[in-house]
Amino acid sequence: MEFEPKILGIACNWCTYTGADLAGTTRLSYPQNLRVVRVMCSSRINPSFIFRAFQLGADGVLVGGCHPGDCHYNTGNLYARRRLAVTKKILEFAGIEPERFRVEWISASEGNKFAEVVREFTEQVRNLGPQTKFKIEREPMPEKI
Amino acid sequence: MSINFKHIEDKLKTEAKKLLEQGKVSIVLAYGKGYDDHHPMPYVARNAADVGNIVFNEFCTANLARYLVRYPRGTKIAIAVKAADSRAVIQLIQEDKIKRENLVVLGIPVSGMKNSKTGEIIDSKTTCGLYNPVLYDILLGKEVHGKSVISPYDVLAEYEKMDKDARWDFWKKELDKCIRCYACRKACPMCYCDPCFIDQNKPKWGEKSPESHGNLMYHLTRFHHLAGRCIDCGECSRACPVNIPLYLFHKKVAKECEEMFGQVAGMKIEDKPTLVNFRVEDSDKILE
Amino acid sequence: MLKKTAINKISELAVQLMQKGTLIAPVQEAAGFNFREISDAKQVNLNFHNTILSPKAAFFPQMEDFVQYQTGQSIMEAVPVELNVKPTFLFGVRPCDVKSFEIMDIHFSGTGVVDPYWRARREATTIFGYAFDLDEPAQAEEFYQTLGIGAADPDGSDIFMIRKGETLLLKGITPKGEKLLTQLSRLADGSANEEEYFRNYISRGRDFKTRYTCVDDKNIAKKLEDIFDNGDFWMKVSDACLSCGVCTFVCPNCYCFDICDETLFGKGTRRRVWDACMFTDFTLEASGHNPRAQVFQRLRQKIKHKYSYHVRKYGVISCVGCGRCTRHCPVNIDIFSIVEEAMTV
Amino acid sequence: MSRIGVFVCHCGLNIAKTVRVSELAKFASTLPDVVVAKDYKFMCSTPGQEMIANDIKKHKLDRVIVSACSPLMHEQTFRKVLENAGLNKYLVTIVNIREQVSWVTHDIEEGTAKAKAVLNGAVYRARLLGPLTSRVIDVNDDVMVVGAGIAGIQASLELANTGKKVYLIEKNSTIGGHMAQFDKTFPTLDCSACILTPKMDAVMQHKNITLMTYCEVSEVKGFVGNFDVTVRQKARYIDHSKCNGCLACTEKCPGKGVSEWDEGLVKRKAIHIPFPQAVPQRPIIDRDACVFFKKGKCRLCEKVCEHKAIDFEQQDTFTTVKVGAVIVATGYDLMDTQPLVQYGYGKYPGVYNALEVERLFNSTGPTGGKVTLRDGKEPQAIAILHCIGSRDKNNYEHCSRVCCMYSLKFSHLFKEKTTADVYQFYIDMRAAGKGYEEFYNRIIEEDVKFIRGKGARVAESADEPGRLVVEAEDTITGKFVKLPVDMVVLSPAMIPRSGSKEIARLFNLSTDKNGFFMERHPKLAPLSTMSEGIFIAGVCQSPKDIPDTVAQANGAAAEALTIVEKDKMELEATTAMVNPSSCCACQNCVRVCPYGAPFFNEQKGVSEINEALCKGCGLCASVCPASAIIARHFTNDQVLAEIEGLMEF
Repeated sequence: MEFEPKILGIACNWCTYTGADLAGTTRLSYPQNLRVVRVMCSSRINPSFIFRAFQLGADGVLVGGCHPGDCHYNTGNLYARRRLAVTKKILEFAGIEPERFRVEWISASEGNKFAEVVREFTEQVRNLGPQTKFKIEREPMPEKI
Repeated sequence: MSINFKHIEDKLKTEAKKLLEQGKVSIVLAYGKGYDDHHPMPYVARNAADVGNIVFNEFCTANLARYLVRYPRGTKIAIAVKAADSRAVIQLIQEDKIKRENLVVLGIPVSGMKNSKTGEIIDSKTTCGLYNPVLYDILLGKEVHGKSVISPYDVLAEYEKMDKDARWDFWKKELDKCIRCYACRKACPMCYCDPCFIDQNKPKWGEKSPESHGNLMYHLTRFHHLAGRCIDCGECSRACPVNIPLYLFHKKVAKECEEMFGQVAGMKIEDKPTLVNFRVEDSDKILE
Repeated sequence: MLKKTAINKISELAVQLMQKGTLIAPVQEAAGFNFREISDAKQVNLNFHNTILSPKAAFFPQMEDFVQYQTGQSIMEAVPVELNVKPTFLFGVRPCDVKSFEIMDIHFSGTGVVDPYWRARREATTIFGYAFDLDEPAQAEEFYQTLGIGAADPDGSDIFMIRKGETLLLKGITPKGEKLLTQLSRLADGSANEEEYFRNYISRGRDFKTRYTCVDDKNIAKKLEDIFDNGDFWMKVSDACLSCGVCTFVCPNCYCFDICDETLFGKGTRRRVWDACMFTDFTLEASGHNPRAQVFQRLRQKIKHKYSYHVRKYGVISCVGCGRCTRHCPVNIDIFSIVEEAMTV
Repeated sequence: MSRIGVFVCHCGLNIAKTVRVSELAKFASTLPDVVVAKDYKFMCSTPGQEMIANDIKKHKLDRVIVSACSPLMHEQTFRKVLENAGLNKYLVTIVNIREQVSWVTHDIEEGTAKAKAVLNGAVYRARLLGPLTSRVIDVNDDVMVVGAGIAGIQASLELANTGKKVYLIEKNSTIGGHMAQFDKTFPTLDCSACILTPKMDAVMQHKNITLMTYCEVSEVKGFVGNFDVTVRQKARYIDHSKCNGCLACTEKCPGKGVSEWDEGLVKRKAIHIPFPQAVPQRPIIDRDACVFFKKGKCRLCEKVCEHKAIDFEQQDTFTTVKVGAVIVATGYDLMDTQPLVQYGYGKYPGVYNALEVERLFNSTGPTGGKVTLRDGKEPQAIAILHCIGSRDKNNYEHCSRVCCMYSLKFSHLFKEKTTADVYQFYIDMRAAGKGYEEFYNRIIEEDVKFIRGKGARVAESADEPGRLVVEAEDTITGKFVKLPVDMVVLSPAMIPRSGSKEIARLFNLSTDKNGFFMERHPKLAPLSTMSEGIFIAGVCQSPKDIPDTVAQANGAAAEALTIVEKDKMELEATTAMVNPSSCCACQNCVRVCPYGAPFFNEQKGVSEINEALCKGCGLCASVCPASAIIARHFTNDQVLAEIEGLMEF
């Protein structure tokens, strides 16, 4: 069976999440590997969410926010950009393929872009294969449970 | 380039005495005698009589900036700083943990310090490699001329060119050694959170037991928290009882921050810490 | 009965022990020596002064899983983690560390409450004590002699080992040790000369000087109690303390632990992990109150626990003078210097 | 241990077509803490809502998960259901299995699997949710209007007439704005001054309006219902409490400044009122033009002023005004066309911009209403160039909307006042407004020549020195046109008023790429902004004509009224708070918050958050190294749990 990556999406409420809804409303199909967490702003994303997501078995993490300058909270995504850039460098130096982590600015009207990004990113992560470095291997539980 | 440690010690004593006698400061953070000459300790002089206990030699490596946040806000403090230590002071001022006007900074230009545990010379391999303090009110001794031959980031080349799988193997092996004694964060002048995020139960950011994944979570997040703030004094690595080369990761993050944001931690009082700052013209390229 | 082997043949002895059970012995690592479970006999290395971490982990590992459970169901189900202890050989333990096991026994099985994990491991383990090299001066951090422990004390070991040049002499001290020695075919018999050397070595060890002269431990306990409220003193001695956990984690006698639940996807493990009284949250109460919020309170607690409360309660100092805490303290705090200073207050 | 009810919606076939809904409900019932799981055709229908309400009671549910369409669609609906059933409304979790699952796949296997994964995430998160309480605050019932052009005037009057107290802030020394500069207004050609000045006067007279001219907003604190706005009164060097407006001073003044009012076409006195009908009728001294300020002596005005109103020592003063809502109506500027060197503005005296031409037509203008060139001659041929800098990807992409119509108005007025030939160079003629197409048709009849083609260049005529040549491609004939004229009128792009960036910063408004203020929603909330309690009206939002501006002003007034009409108001509960025992006093939160909600309490040595200011973005929580900040409803443990749930299957 072909490897089906698990991809975590973290999307801001006002742009990317709405854009993802638009992709649905316009019936654009894209791979079902993405599971989205909705946060109010991309700046809400704590870098540790991303480290943790990889530990919990994510093969890729996609963060979506408003375009710089269009943030619902004015400047949130400008902070996010810096913080997530550092997160990416840390992942890379720790030995995680940087291609597994992606930040995209997708506005509420860019349903098309959302679908396109998900397709492309899913393919990219699929080609990288399973992410095993950070992943916590679940210990087998005793029979009784 | 020889440093006259005795001379520095004498000047340190003289200045400390003056400051305490004139009531300009209530404490002087300096170094004192340890259980032998090779193991001096951080020392707090509270009155002129204490000053006699101050020592300074090549083993006085501890970054005293770590202690600044221990005293109530507004305490007048004199602190002896070497190059990297002064950057920590600047960074703490930037972060408003201490106020410039409450400090008398006694700068010590120095090179060739030695690790009291191993006797190894400390250079830009494990620290920022500066000789002269960036910030001081009184300079004890003469500025050291010249520059370290190697840049503080040279040591990274070997790891940067490693294959990513090899790099992961390297870090996994290193971080697996961690026993979670938290000496790194306690020795770090910039790690002043108490409780630290990893001590939190709600949320629980990572496993508390010293296993690979909890260790990874603790260290990676700590690297992120110190991004743009680490002043490369190397204290975390020297404090580590199991020799994890934490300085490598910190240097790497510092290097990337410098390249992306054009700002070096702890160099200018008026800077804003890079990760709680932004420029509209930051490029999206940094995310690639 | 004295046995012997060449130092360079230790791996052969190791192989034999590994066939009988688990071997824990010093191995050289980047940071220095540590006791590790041996997977490759060649790792065993006796060219060490002492290890970074104490050998207490052999009986009291940093992590000990108790139960596994699943959350979220109407009844939380849990099953205990079975303790699977094989015969274990703890090889190359310095006399002061051997002594520490005895002190730790008080807590884990001597007070009426028995810790089954500690006891099971303790009973399954044969201890190979290993005398310090008397020709090499004691390190500045060490003060075991101060606490009445000789550099070549065989007490508490099942088998005691002394190095004579390139030869390792082994002697059974307990019946368990004696019996084991007879089963180790790789060992040669020691000569009468060597028997003599062995006996002399032990008595020489009693006079082997560490940094401090002997003190009266009863007085320490009393004195420390008297100066509990001397804030200036405790503040001063803790000025340098970073409040990290290095000293307690390397200490052979620190036994404090925390209980952690590590849950993932609803399935979890309840485990015991080492804790340190130097951590801020060690005494943090659920209400938010922390009776030892300040560094000096925690350092005072640590010192008084070892040298005062423990003496009052169990009649023995909870310290064997191995010097690890001093050696590994990031800021060179020396615990016994503080005790000495306290005596002059 | 919580008791969760899971309700899976079919949404007809919208969901059920690509997600096996009953299987999903069955799967849900196996998840931790789930005590009931059901599927139903339309969960948002009345029976669907009743089913949830009944199950809340029957199964003593304390969490509800609705697996249906996007939360942006029906979250509020289901929050109501919970509220009516006696549960805190924040205990509902919506799982988006329509927009983000069923509608984006054709494969029922894939759809069902993903729906399970996301539902599991919701269960993990729901278990950690807690009830939240909305906060109720007192509301100040005054309103501030910033900018006293026609939008600001209209909004102020409407509000004042309802009995609300209004503070009207104007940067210039008179109110009226650009509209006061116009001579006629399209398409009715009624006199601008005739319709505006009565309103300006009404503002002056209104007992509920506090007019603050020559003032700028310097600081905004507070939040909806309770703004503290600090206003800087710029020094006028005249004590208006003493001045009776006799204007004797202006007669004697030797200082000469450039008349902003007349778009720099003429000079005016240093001590001046901008134009005869200015409101208030009180002069100010232009410091840069005043002989005394420049040379240290003169003080002629002081000598003639019988009321001793001149005060050369006057300083800027600051007052803080408390209001419940703010309307921003800061208007526009014309783009500076000088950098567009191809049009020769500023180089050739015959090139004018639209506002200059407005003044030429006006009887109070520099020429007394006569259309003459700078050298006093009457033009024989006039070209009006549309879309200068606007509809232009190299400058401003937007259409300035009013230029077509005012250009037609200009044509008419040129025809009325001169004998010149009038040419219109246009890209498209946009006449979408009441009576606009009719106006266009009327102008066509008036012998105005229309050339469809954007003016490409204005150059000096080689044949007739002193005349200009307009070059363009006539896109109808496809021919290149070179037209000799005497006067060129540029219709430059309308851009936000200078200083709007600062206004955006002060009031926390977002701006679009051209700097116009962003509305909360382009269609459904065109007058509100992302900053609660701040409304926008007029051209500061985007170019528009007077009728639209007035309509917006009325709308904004009504919006502001909905806030200040109430004594109390409810604030969103999803704000952030600081757990003081974890706060490490790094003050990162204080540094990053776009709204200034966190502040540092020196006494306690910890940060605190003014929740009334908090918008709930969560930025502070993510920059808090000690995890001391709790972003309610998006707490670290809730998000982490959701991630864990999403990654399990």
